[in-house]
Order: sequence, then structure tokens, then C-alpha cells
Amino acid sequence: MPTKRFLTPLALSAMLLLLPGAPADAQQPQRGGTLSSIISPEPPTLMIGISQTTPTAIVAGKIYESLLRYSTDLKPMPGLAKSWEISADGRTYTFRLHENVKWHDGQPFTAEDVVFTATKYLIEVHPRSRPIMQRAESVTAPDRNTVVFQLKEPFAPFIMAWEPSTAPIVPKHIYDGTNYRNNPANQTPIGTGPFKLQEWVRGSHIHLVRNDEYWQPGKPYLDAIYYRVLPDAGARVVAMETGQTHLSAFADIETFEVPRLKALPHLELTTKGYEYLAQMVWLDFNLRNPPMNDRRFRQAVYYAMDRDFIRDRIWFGLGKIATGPIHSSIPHYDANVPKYPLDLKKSEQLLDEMGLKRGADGVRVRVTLDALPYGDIYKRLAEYTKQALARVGIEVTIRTSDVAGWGDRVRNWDYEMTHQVLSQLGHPALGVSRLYITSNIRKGVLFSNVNGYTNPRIDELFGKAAVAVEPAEIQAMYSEIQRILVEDVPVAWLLELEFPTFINKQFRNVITSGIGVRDNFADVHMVRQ
Amino acid sequence: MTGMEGLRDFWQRYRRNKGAIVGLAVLVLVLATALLGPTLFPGNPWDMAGAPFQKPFDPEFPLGTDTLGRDILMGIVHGARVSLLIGFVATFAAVSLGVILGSVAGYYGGLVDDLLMRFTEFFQTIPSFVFAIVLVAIFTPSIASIVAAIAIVSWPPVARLVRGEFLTLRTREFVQASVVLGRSSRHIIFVEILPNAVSPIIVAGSLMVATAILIESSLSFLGLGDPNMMSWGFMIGSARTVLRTAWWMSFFPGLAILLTVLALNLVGEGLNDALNPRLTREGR
Amino acid sequence: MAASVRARSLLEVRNLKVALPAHADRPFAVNDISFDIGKSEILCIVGESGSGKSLTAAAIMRLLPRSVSIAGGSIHLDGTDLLALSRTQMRELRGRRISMIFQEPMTALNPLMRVGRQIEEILEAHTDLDQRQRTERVLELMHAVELPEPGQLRHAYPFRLSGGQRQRVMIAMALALDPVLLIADEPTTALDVTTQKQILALIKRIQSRMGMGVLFITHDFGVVAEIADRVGVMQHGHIVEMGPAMELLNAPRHAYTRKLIAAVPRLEPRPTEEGETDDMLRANRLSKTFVTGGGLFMRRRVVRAVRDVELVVHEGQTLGVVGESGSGKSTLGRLLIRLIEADGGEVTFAGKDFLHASSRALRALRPKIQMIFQDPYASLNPRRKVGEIIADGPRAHGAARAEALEQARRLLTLVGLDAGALDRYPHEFSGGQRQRIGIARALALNPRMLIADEPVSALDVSVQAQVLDLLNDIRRRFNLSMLFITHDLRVAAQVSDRIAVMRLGEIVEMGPTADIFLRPRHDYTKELLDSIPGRKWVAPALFAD
Amino acid sequence: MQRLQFIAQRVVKGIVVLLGIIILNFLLIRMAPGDPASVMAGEAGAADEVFMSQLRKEFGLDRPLHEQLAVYVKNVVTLDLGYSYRQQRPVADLLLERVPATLLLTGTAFLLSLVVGVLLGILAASRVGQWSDSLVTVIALFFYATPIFWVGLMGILLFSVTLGWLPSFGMYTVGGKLTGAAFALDVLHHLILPAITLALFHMAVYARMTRASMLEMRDQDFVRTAHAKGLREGRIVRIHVLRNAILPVITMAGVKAGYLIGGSIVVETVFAWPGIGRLAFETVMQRDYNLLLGVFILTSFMVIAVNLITDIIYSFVDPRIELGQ
Repeated sequence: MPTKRFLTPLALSAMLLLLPGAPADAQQPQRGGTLSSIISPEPPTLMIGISQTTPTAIVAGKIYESLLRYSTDLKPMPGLAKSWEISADGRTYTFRLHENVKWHDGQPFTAEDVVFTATKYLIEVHPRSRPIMQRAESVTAPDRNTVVFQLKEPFAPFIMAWEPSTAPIVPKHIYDGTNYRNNPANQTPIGTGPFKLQEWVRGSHIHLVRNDEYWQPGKPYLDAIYYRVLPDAGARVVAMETGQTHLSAFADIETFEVPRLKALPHLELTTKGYEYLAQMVWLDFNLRNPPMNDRRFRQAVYYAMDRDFIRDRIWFGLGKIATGPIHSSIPHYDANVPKYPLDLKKSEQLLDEMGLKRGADGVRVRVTLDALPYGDIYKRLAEYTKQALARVGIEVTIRTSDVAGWGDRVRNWDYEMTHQVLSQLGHPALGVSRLYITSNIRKGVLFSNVNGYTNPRIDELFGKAAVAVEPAEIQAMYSEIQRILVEDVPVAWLLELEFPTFINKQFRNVITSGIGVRDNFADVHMVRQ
Repeated sequence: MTGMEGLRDFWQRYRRNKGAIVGLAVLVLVLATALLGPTLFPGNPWDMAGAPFQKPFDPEFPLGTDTLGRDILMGIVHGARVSLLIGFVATFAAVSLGVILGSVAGYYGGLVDDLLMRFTEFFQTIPSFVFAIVLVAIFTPSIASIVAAIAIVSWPPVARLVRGEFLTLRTREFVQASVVLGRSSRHIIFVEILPNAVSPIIVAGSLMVATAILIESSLSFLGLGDPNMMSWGFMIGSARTVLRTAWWMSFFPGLAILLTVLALNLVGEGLNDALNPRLTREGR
Repeated sequence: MAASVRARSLLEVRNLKVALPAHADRPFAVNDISFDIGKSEILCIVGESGSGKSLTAAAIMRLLPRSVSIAGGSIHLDGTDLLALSRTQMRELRGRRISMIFQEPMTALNPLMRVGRQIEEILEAHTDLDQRQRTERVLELMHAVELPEPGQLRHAYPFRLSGGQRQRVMIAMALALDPVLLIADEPTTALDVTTQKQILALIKRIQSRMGMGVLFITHDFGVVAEIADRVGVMQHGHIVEMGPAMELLNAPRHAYTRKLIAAVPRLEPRPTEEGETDDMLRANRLSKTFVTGGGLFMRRRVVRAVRDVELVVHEGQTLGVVGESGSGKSTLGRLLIRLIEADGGEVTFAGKDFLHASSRALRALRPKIQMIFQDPYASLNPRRKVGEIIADGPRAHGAARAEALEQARRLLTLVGLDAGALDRYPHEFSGGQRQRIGIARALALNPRMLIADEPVSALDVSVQAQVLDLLNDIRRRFNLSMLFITHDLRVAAQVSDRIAVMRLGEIVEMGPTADIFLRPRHDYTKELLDSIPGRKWVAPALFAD
Repeated sequence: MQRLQFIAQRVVKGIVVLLGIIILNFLLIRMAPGDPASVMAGEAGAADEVFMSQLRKEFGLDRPLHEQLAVYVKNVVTLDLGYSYRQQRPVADLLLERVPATLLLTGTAFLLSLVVGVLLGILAASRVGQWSDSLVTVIALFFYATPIFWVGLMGILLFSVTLGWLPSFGMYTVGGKLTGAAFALDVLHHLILPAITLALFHMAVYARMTRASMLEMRDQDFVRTAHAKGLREGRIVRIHVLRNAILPVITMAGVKAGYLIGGSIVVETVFAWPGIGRLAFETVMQRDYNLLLGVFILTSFMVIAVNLITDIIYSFVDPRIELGQ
């Protein structure tokens, strides 16, 4: 039975060399120091099992751990599991756990906790993990430190589903037999991670302290981490500039501040650490309504969007122009697809072809665009889209609303066009197929196939690719998917997002994996200057 | 006294307040911008005409460009219309509502007054800005929902003011004379009382326009502006995060708001002096 | 009065000029006046509104309003040139050597300070007395001005006191440091007649006991007759005539003085019109109670403003309703014309039930009974032209605009105004003219009855006479019935056929005018009559030049 | 006794108003598109039917609206503000955590604006027409017309970034482990910028009002009486003019209490001040129904309380006011 095996020390040392900011002559890390990081917005809870928001993932990622972590090129790395094996038929996954791991309350961590988490907890509460865990026919713990997953059919992406926010391991002794959502222990999270919750002053900060009983000897190096809640973007920039905080990530810092902050001597910029999430932003068409139901219209829109402008003037050079449905950092990406460069003539030609003639006011057709409620940058994207489409005679009315209003409209298909941004979660089968397959057209569910795209061939290819075992075969199917979709333009993919992470240079080893700031920070240490 | 004489008299009293003259001049300038601006500066303020983050005092973009390369001067010129529109329409709505409720309460008194005043109190107890945020958030930010929210949170003081005026004026002898002559309540409210309560309403209204513009800017600051309307509040709101890098993006629209609100206040004071001669600050 | 006293006056005012601000109607409010006040002398300065009498008083105190200033002349008190004193010196003089009391006891006291403190304050400012001595002196002073229970009253706030009591507090303050000169600026004008009598007597008593000089400003010749040693008459900033009181009152020489005295209503009851006529208005058991407050936890305040009033107004006759403030006379007038709805009783007007008339029936009756109001400034809508105001009644009852305006023109002539007034606004007219406009408005509907609520009490005496004449003339010409409400018994005597005396909401006595004046039966009526200022002075029969 | 009655009556009235506010807002926020479940789904970037229906059931959103309202009102009457399912904590706890910060901020701003505003007003009134009067008037007008967030941002730019004198956010030095007086000083240090920012507008209001009121009062009859008594100018201004002039300012201060809370939303956002104002804004966005209603109840209660306190103070200052009128 051939096995794939990755050994911890090898993988780690190889990675450290690749990381930006990690000094080549890495000195022996020293204990001590307090990291002060920005967190925005404030997480609703630190119980990572019941909240999948990014802020929760960032903070709780230090408290809870999963079986694996992922490198920046999305190779699995050891987490609570020190090694793992996948059977040749792709149906049996065996994880060997670290020994002597303890929960924050002193109870030992065992394979039973993993079994409980996978078979009960996640299936009950975790919308993203649920369909993955349901693929398991059985989950067993042959001994205290071994967990075996027997899948109903092969599912190659299964190995990509074990980072803390997708599959946090929770203590069975606290949650088993309780109401998971209302358990009072959610206020006092008990994990296995290198940091423990000390205090949460709502509206102000979250204070994490070193877990002295952490299973990796000598780690973590830091004494404490403070997460400062800073709702105003201006205040966040000032905080980083003045050294009041040491770490910012995701959209904490507005893109146009990046060039200025990058030049500051005490700060270091990296865009690594977002590979697992692999977020992409696109323009979504509700395919149920004319004129969006006409492929020519969608292509015309695609041709009218200057994506260089979007990257350079809205994201200030952060990000890559998306070529199709799959993010270039995740497996099975294929660049060999039809291209849609900026071409206003072609765009107008397509619209003319459709019979959408310009009226006396120069307008061919009017559509409403729901702006994404995730921050100013998406408002600017909406404003740009309005202007860009005006050039070819499509008049866009922007509608803004908060997350609730936007979510309600989109999930109930009550929109014409909207932007969307979503993570691809390390594998097309986890983060991509859900947007295009017919079986996922589910009214009332956000992040499903809301625009109503249906193509039997696509359904078939995604279905087969997920359970296929042969790599070449899998790649061929995903390549075909990408070609078909790009021709069809069910949505107009705009940009693969890159986020600026600013790190105060006193701190080292902050970004060591493809899950970035959501990782456990066991290796972060401070250098005396 | 003919109308002309009245106007001259009014102007005489108004003119004594130097600040009010300055305010009027600024306001006329802003109004002219709002009316003529789009003709003098034709074009679309949303056009991403230049490179983003262009510094001001450049011949092509005298006030610089914003984060998407839009001309700030163009935005201010076109935004004048939107900001003033929001200010005036919201004020008009609030004043209308306040006048109707206040005059009914003040004229009829008794139970009607009691009920209407409890109703007013109710709206005065909810912190108005919190309420405005809820209204705008719930009905999605648009120029209509912003105007409505501002009007809904702004009318109570007008209602109280008008009620107070009506309570006093109702007992005035000329009103009683009208009753004795057999005039209807409608005639008494609209012909006898209301014209005498107009001065304080105008003064309160002029200040309310100022407040409305400020509320709109605060809503925009929190991200609750209308994304299809280039208003000054919207410009500040979208530029607040760039404050450190590009001061001009929020400075110029901020200055426009400051000047306009200042002018409205000065004009309000001048109107107060001119319309309520009893309260003139003459000799002070 | 001994010549030696006159030789060295207490106060010498010489060629005093007080300048008005630039845009006023004349350059000087007080123009070149000179007078003296001797020790223990009461000098009355009498004049109509705008004559400059109050500014004269203020100039002596050097408390002129900011916009006016002394433009010339001199003021010497006991040989000290007041105009040459520094501000500090003048401040020390005030309250100690010269004191002043004002017209409005309502507003002249600090509403937020206990009255005892307000008296004490002056002692604090000018003496070294300690706390105990000051308290003693305050009690002494309050006792001297005959305030009841000074020990408790000194802890009261002004709003708890009656008008008379407040004026007594003012006097106590003024007398605290035995000043040599007391300036009293219309100190009794805002008071009821019975209170006025007491205050005048108090001032006179204290003055003679302490030997102060008093400068007494008033517009009321009755008051002058009551209190003055000497009188100066002011007109347009000049003193036109000055002389000993009795001399001037009984034999005025200057034309203006003669005109003023001629205008003072004579205390001679008018003979009742002959013959019993039909009832025009009859009220039975008319009552009104005002309730304020109330509600869940509120204490209710009940004021029985009018209680079981019975009265009759005969056709073509005038019923005078007299009473002091708070007697309910104005409420009565408003009840009768249904500006206020009564709680109970009946009102019959021209044989019809007026009180319970439906709103339609009421509309039809309205034109027949009209009202003339007290305040010429408040009774005309400042935003409407005179023509519109007068034509309003006919317009309300369906007359065409042109026709109504034509009628208004005729009425203006009738009340003695120029027809050009039609297109002007009320504020362009004087008080007397406005009252004429108000009368024209009331007449526009050809009423059969008028209710006049204090129609002349806000007017200067000369204007008052003219308006009364006009009313009398109109009444006769149109055979109008009238209910005439007034607090001034002189006026009542002149206009009424019959008189009703009201007190605390009740009519205590009613009868023909002569009976009431000559043979009052009720004690209160007697007290009222006794309180008429200058009742012993019979104004000489004069004809205004 | 009368005062107690008055307070009791006002409390009853306040409760009625509060109930109205609860019902109105309950219905209002339910009219909004989206519910807490869709917010949580939207934030999580993942959702399915099970997830949504679990949340709805847990939040009680699956029951008919009138039933939800009845339950809520019943709970509130028993002083139970309910549970924030989003934050997994009782609403009362969440609010109580935030109240001190807001009270500190608004209270300081209130006192600051009142004291400084009145002082500036007195200064201006006593120097009418002089340059210092004009200066005060111009400054007051300026702050009266400037958007509050603009003042805050400029303050940060100048005092935190350029000069480095004051911290730009937060309520105290996190992790500073300060106690006692040092902690108080630290909080004070953090309080300066936001409190001044919030106070400036109201300071302008009070300065303008005090000035106008003083000028009106000094022409009153009783002030003339005081002059006639030969009192010193200082005493007249202090005892007679000022005490009377302050009354309308007190009334205004009561009316403005609600505006102070409104202003604190913006200020707390700019300065990351952990108070109710920001919580209010965030809960609107998150459709955290129970918490939002709790915020409304609390802020309205604060306004009612301030108005009551103002009325009581007023009744002490002005003896003419009969309580209950």
C-alpha cells in the first residue's frame, strides 16, 4: 500500500527558508514579548466551531487547533496530527496524533475528541465542514492517538479540510451531550492551542496569554497577544504607523495606504498567508433575468471592465487578474482559457447584436448593482463598475445595504448584478464547484449557486473530478471545466485578491503557512533590538 | 406699508448684522454653484478623469483627484446641488410635519395637545442619530431614505416651537376677534396665526438645513450615504480612510460643508434679528 | 412750605438733556429741563407715554438704558454734582442716598432670590453690619412697610407674594439705608386700586416720618391729587408747567395741562337712560371653573373664575362691569360671547339661547354681538392690512371683497380715520388709532351689542377721552347695547347706565350707576369707591383748547 | 413629598414612552431585509439550510412576530433584556460592560462643554463688542458648523501623529497593568481627545446660548433694581444676571443629552472607544435584535434620566417651577 508521508522537521525547515522576512541567519528564538495585533471587526464569539467569521478564525486560531496546517503552496503540514496516510483507493485516511497534548483545562487530548468532533460536533454546527464530514462512512479511533476516516467514495480534497477554521477540534468532555451553540463554555474557549483566553473587554481588546502546558516544548515564544478592536480605518493606519500595534492583516489597512506604510522602516509587508483561502472577487449576474441571461451581454460586460484599472487603481497593485473560476494558487488551476481583454468596441458590438440599441440619452439598458457590504474598497469597485459600464451604454444604479440586507437579497435571488468575494478553501471541490453546479441552486442559501447557472456537462465534470483518483484525469476534467465556464461567463471573474499583512520588524516568523494570521503563532518570537 | 417698503425695512434690520451679510454672500455663492455649477462645469463628477491621488493646485485638477481619479472640484460643484437638496428637502419635510402637528396641538389644546405632545416626546426620547442610522440602514441608503430619516428625527423641535407659538398666539386678541367674527378654525390657523408664527419657523428652518447637511455627512461618514449621488458627505465618507495620505480629498468637501453650514447659521441669526425685532441685539 | 427749605434744594436739576439714539423719532428724550426737589417734598412729574418722564428719573440715578445718554445739564444732590462722580462713587450713592422703586413689582425683583435676601443685599453692599444685625434690620424694615409675618415672609420667593406685597418689598429695600431722595417711577400703576391706595398712603407716611424728598413719576392725575406737594407736567421732553399741586390741578394755565385735566373722567355718575327697554342679553347662573393640572399624580388646581352670575343688559343701554384683577370680569365677558365655553348656566341673546346654540346657529348669531379688546397692539393682526382686518367679518359671512372693502372705507371715516388707512398695516398707527380700527371692525357686521373689555385702559388719558367719546357716539347712533368691562371706576361712572361690581367671580352688587356711586350697599363697593385716587379732587370743568 | 410624586409620575411616563419605543423599534427592525442568521451566514462565507434554520430556531425567529414581541415585552417588564445569540451572552451583561465607557465619555464631554461653554459665554457677554467677544463668537460658530468626525480626525492627526502627545484610540493602555491613580491618569490621557471632540459642538451651543441669555438678562428690570441698590458690578453679574441666564442653558442641556449619545457613535468609532454608541451602530448592522433593542432601551432610558435630572435641578434653581407642571 503506497503511502504519502510528510515529516515535520523537513517541511518546516524547507519553508522557513522560503519565507520573506525570515532572516537567513535565524538566531535561536527567545521567549518573551507581547504582540499587539489589530482585529477588525470585533469577532462575535471565540468559539470557532459556531462562527466562521475571519476575525473569529484569526483569534481563535491561537486557541483551537486542527489536525493539519497548510504551507503557502498548500501542502499539508502537521498540526495535532504528526503524520497521516491516505490509502491507494483514496478512501481511507489515517491520522496519527501527537502524544501528551492537553486541553487548556488540563484534560488529555485523545483520538476520541477527534471522533466526536468529526462525527457529531462539526456535522451539527459547521455549514462548511458538514458536507465534507458527511462523506465519511465511519470514523474510528483504534487507539488513543490514531484516527481512521473511512470515506464512502474517494474524495481527494479531504486532506485539504483540516485547518482550524474548517475543522477545529473541540473537547468531547465539555461538549458531548450538550447544546453546542448555547454551551456556556463557548464564553471560555478550551482548546489545545499555544495561547489561552485571559480576558475579553468587548469593544476594546482580547487578551491571550501563553499556554505553559503547550504540547510543543518551549513554545510558544510570546508571553501574550493583544487583539485591539479598531473600527476606524484611519485609526488602524495610525496604530501601525506609531507602533501602537504590531500586526495588521486582511483589509485592516486600506490598499492605498500600502505604499506609504511599506516605506516605513519599522514595518515589513507580506502578501503571503492567504493561499489557503484564495479569495477571488467577481461580478455576479442573476441569470434568471434579461439581459443577464444572454451570454453576449455577460461577455460584453466582461469586455468593458478594465481589470488592470481595478488591480492598479482600486487594489493598488495588490492581486492578480483572474482568468477564470479557479484561483491560481489552488490545485488544478489552468491558465489556458479564452481571454477577455478590455475591448469596448467588441463589447458594444455584442450589445448591438443583442438589439440593445443606445437611446437618446446614450443608454442601452439599465441594471441595478448591489455593492458588497464588506468595506469601502468594494464600494469603490461598484463605483468603478458603474463608470466602466456607462461607457458602453449600460446604466448602473448602485444599491448599498448592510450585510443582512445584501445577504437577504442575494440568497433569495432578488438582485440583478452584485459583486461577490469568496474563498476557494484550498481545493476546487471545496470552494469552487459549489458556485456552478445545478444541485447547489438552493434558494435562501448564501454562497450557493445563487445566480442559477445550469450546465449538465459542468455538473458531470465537477461530480467526477471530486471522486477521481488519477491526478492526470482530474486535471483534465478541471481544465475542461475552466474552458467551458470562461466561455459561458456565468460570472465575470475580476481579481484574485492579495491582502497586505504588515508586521512590525520586532517580530519574526509571523507568517509561516498558507493560513497566515489564522495560524496558531506558536513560532512567532520577538527580537531584541 | 407696501411690500417693497417691508422688504426694505427687513433689509435694513438684516444689514445691521455684519456676520449675516457675510453668511448671505457665502450662501448665495453656494446656491449659485448648485444652480449653475453643472452648466459651468459640464461633465460627470463620477468620471475617473485622471490618475488617482493627484495633489491639488494642479492646473488640470485644481483641487486634486480622489481615490479613483475623479476630479474633486467637479465633485464639490455637483455635490453642492445634492447636499443642498438633501438639506432643503429634509428641512421642508420636517418643518411641514412639525408645523402641522405643532399647530394642531397648539390650536386645539387639551387632549389633542396632550396626545400629540406625548407622541413628540416619544420621538425626542430616542436618540435621534441612533434612530436615523437604524432608519437608513433598514431602508437601504438612498437619497430618499436619508432625507426621510433626517426629517423623521428633526421634526419634534419644530412641532414644539410651533405649538408654543400657537399657544401664545391663540390667546391673542386678534385671534379672538376672528372667532367672534365667526371665522372657521382653518381660516384662523392659516390666515391669522400661522403668518405670525412664520418668523421663528423660518429661523429654525434655516438652522435645520445646516443640521441636516451635518447629519447627512455623519451618515456618509459611517458608510450610509447614497452611492449614486455625489454629495459632500459622500466625498468625505469615501475619503476619510485616506486622510493620512490625501488630506485634500476630505478637506475640500469638509470646507464646503463648514462654509455652507456656517453661512446658514449666520443667515439664520440675521433672519432672527430682522424678523424678531424684539430680540435684536441692538445696543448690546 | 418754608422759604428756607426752598433756598437750598435737596435735588437741583438744571438744563438736563437726554439724547436718544440716531434713528429715534426725535433727538432728545428729555430736552432742557430744570427743577428742584426740597427736603421732605413730593414732586410729581406727570405726563403721557413718551413724554420723557421715566428717562428723567433714570438720568438722576444714572441708570439710563445703554442706547440713550445724558447730553447736557447738571444734577446736584445736596450740593454733590452727580454727573461728575465716578462710576464707583455713583454706585456707592445709589441705595444709600438715593433709592428708586419701579413700576412693575412683577419683574423688578430677582425671581430666584428670597425676598429677605434681596433686602439684605443692600445692607451687605453698603454697611458693616454682621449677619445677625442685618437680619434684624431686614425684619424691622419689613415690619415698617407693613408686610405680614416678616419672619416667614422673608424666606419666600417673589412669585409667592402678591403685587402689593412685592411693591412693599421694593419700598423696604429703597428705605433700608434712610436715603434722602426716593425716586418712584409709576410705583402703583400695575396695582389694583385698593392696593394702590395702601401703597400711596405708605409712601406718604414714610416720607413724612423720615423727611425724604420724593420724585414721583405718574400719568394719573388722581394719584397726583392724592400725593403731590408740587407738580411738573411734561410733554415731548419739556416741562411745560410746574407749580404747587392744588394750584396746578384746579387752575391749570398751560394749554396742554388743561387738555389733560379736561380729559380726566369726572367722578359724576351718568344719569341712567330713561325707561325700561327690552332685554338684549341675559345671563342666568353662569359659571366657569378652570382646572389645571390633573392626571395620574398631578395635584389639580381649581379656580372658580365665575360663579352663578346673573345679569341683564337692556337694549340700547350700557352695563359697566367693574372689579379688580382676578375678579373674573374678563372671563365673564368671554363667556358671554362664547370665546370660552361655560360650565353651566344660560345666556339669552336677543331672545335666543346663545350658550347652547349649535355651531351653525352660533355662526348666524355671531355678527349681532361683537367685541372690542383691551390691547390695541395685540388685537389687530400685524400681518394683515387694515382694510382686510375690517372687511374680515363681512367676508366671513359671504360679502364680496369689493363691497366689504367699500364698507370698511366708510367705517374708517365713521371712526375718524382717513380712508387711506385701508392699505396700511396696524403698526403704522398709534394706540388710539388702532383702538378706532378695532371699533370699526366690530361695527362692520352691524352688531346690536358690543362687549368692550377694558377698551381704554391701555391708552393715555387724552386719547382715552376721545375713544370714550367715540364709543358713546356710536352707541347712541346705532342704538347699541354694551357690556363695558373696566377696572377704572371713573371710566365706569362716565359710560355706564348700570353697574355690576365683581369680586372673586361673583357679582356682589348691581344697580343704576348713580345708586352704586352714591348709595353703595356692599362693603366691597364702598371700599372700591373709597380707593379711587384723588376722589376728593373734583377736576375743574375745563374745555380743552 | 411633592418632589417624590413628581419623580414617580415622570418615571411612569418614562416607562410608557419606553414601551412605545420597544414596540416601534421591534417592528421597525423586523421590517429590515435580512436577519441575524443571514448576517452570520454572510460573515462566515458559508451557510446552508441547516445552519440558517438552526440559528433561526435558536434566536426564536421561527415563531410568529406577535408572539416574539409578546415574549420580548414580557421579559423586558421583568427587567430581562434577553440574550444576544450572536455574542452568546445576556444583553444586560453586554450593555453593562459598555455603559461605564460611554458614561465616562459623554459625562466628561457634557461637563466640559457645559462648564467651558458657559464660561466662554460669560466672557463674551461681559466683553460685548470687544475682540475677545468676537473671538469667542467666531470660534463657537466654527465648531458649531464643523462635522464632529472631522474635528476628531484632525485632532488625531495633530495631537497623536504629528505631536505624539495623546493616544489616538482606546480607553486605556492595554496590557499596561496599571492600577489606582496611575490607571486613572492613563484613562484620563486617553479621554482627552475624544471628550474634547464630542464636547466642542455642544460647547459652541452653550457658549452662544449663555451669551445671548446673559445679554437678555442684563436688560431685565430686576437687574436695574440691583443697580439701583448700588451693588457691585461683579455681584450683579454673578448673582443676578448669571443665575437667571443659566436657566435656559440648563433646559437646553437636558434636550441635548440625546444628541450627545448620537454624537458618541461617531466619536467612539473614530477613537475606538468601547462604548454604547459604537455598539449601537454595530448591532444595527448585525441585526442583533435583542441587543439593538437593549441599546434603544438603555439610551432612551439615559435620555429620560437626564431629562428628569435636569428638571429636578431646574426645580432647585428656579423656585417658580412647580414640580409636575
